[in-house]
Amino acid sequence: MKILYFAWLREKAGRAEETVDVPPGVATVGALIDWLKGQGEGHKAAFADPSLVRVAVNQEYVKLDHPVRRGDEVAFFPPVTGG
Amino acid sequence: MKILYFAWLREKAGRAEETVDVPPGVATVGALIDWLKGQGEGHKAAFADPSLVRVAVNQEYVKLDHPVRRGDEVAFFPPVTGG
Amino acid sequence: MIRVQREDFDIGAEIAALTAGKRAIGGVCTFVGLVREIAGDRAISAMTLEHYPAMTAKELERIEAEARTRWPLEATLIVHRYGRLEPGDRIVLVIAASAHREAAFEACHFLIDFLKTKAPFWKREEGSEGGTWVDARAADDTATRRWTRKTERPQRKRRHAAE
Amino acid sequence: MIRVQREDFDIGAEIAALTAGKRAIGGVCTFVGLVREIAGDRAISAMTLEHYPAMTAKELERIEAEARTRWPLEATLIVHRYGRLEPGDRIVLVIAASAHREAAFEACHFLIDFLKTKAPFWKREEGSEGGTWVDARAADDTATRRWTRKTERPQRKRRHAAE
Repeated sequence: MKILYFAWLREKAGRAEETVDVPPGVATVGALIDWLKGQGEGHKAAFADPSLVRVAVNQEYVKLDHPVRRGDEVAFFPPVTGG
Repeated sequence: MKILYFAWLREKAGRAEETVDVPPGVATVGALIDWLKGQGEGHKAAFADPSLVRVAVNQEYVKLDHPVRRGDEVAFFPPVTGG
Repeated sequence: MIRVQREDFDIGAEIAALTAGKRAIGGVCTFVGLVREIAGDRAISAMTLEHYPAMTAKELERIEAEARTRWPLEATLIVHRYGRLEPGDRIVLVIAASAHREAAFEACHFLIDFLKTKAPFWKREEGSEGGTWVDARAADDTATRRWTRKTERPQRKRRHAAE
Repeated sequence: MIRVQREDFDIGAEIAALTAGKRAIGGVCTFVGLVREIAGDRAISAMTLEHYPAMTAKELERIEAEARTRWPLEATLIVHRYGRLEPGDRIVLVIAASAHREAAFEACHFLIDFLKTKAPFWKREEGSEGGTWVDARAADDTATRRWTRKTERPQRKRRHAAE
């Protein structure tokens, strides 16, 4: 599963992307976040306030209960500020 | 008093402008229109439907009861269609 | 700033000149009116715009000044052409620039709505069956009345709250 | 049409290219966003726009397609820049062209409102005290919610009646 981080989530996580092998029980975005938080201090800091985190699976906005599967591209980022 | 005509009022009146000496009783825009209607067939045609005529005195929109004086510039035209 | 001219205008150059050095501007809203080839169900080959020069300048300045009392604007421009124009030609340019996009949009919209019902221009369209003076549209009056301050619309409050 | 690019754009050239030969267009509404030198009460020396390329294109296309289902548009364009920008630089260009000005204004406004809350761009501002990621504005969410179809506003009906 490919994980992408943008803006300050990228800075806190200390990486722009990573490829992870998640345990079988991690089947939703919410579960993935909980699992990632256990992967290091940077990850923990990035997800410290989940209300500030937006998620896209395969480039589509999704909610925390959205399923994640092997092969998905999952992106985490703050609310957008373009325009 | 200088009278200006624009668009189809100009075409109907057969002139773009004229300088007129109005009798002393002609003291408002409404009275001026009534007087002009007596000045020829073109004028009569131009003012046939007063609801289609807009008036400006000295380049300001006015209503029929607005006073007119010697030296004024009085313009008659249809509702505007620019932009 | 207002200008009434026979010549065409360059939109990009106008925006650049108007906003140059004004670093408080965050949003620029621009409206350009073009000559359509169809009016109602009639094909148009050309159009002639007549106007009342002494009054046109006054009215455009009045409309612009009114917009600047209503919104916090950093810059405004109205350029209106007169004379003979063909389909695809530019007729009018309105630009409103502000720190915030809502003010830019509203002011630009206001300027063109008011211009359409207040500025003394008249269009004569030429088609295969000769020329016709364009009738004023009731929709333009309705559009202008939207901006009347006395009948404050719920929408206007909502928009300002969103700023 | 959408484009995401590092380079600047030429507003006049973009409008001309977009509208060329489309003689049904009567009104073109354009919005340009510029980098301000002040954000809140903080002086900005530069800004860096990061984005999520694969998703940005998809989102902008989705937003554009949605506008085209809502209004009768002859042409639309969104150009958004990324990378390092300075005060006065252009960030984003939105153009909506229609036979009628109301549709052009509304669609252009809708496009920028949606882009601001949906397109995956993030601004990092540089000032004298270092860089800061810009916070999303609640006002932008409010602006986007205005366009929600379920809560039809009286204003939207009134506007359409004016067309």
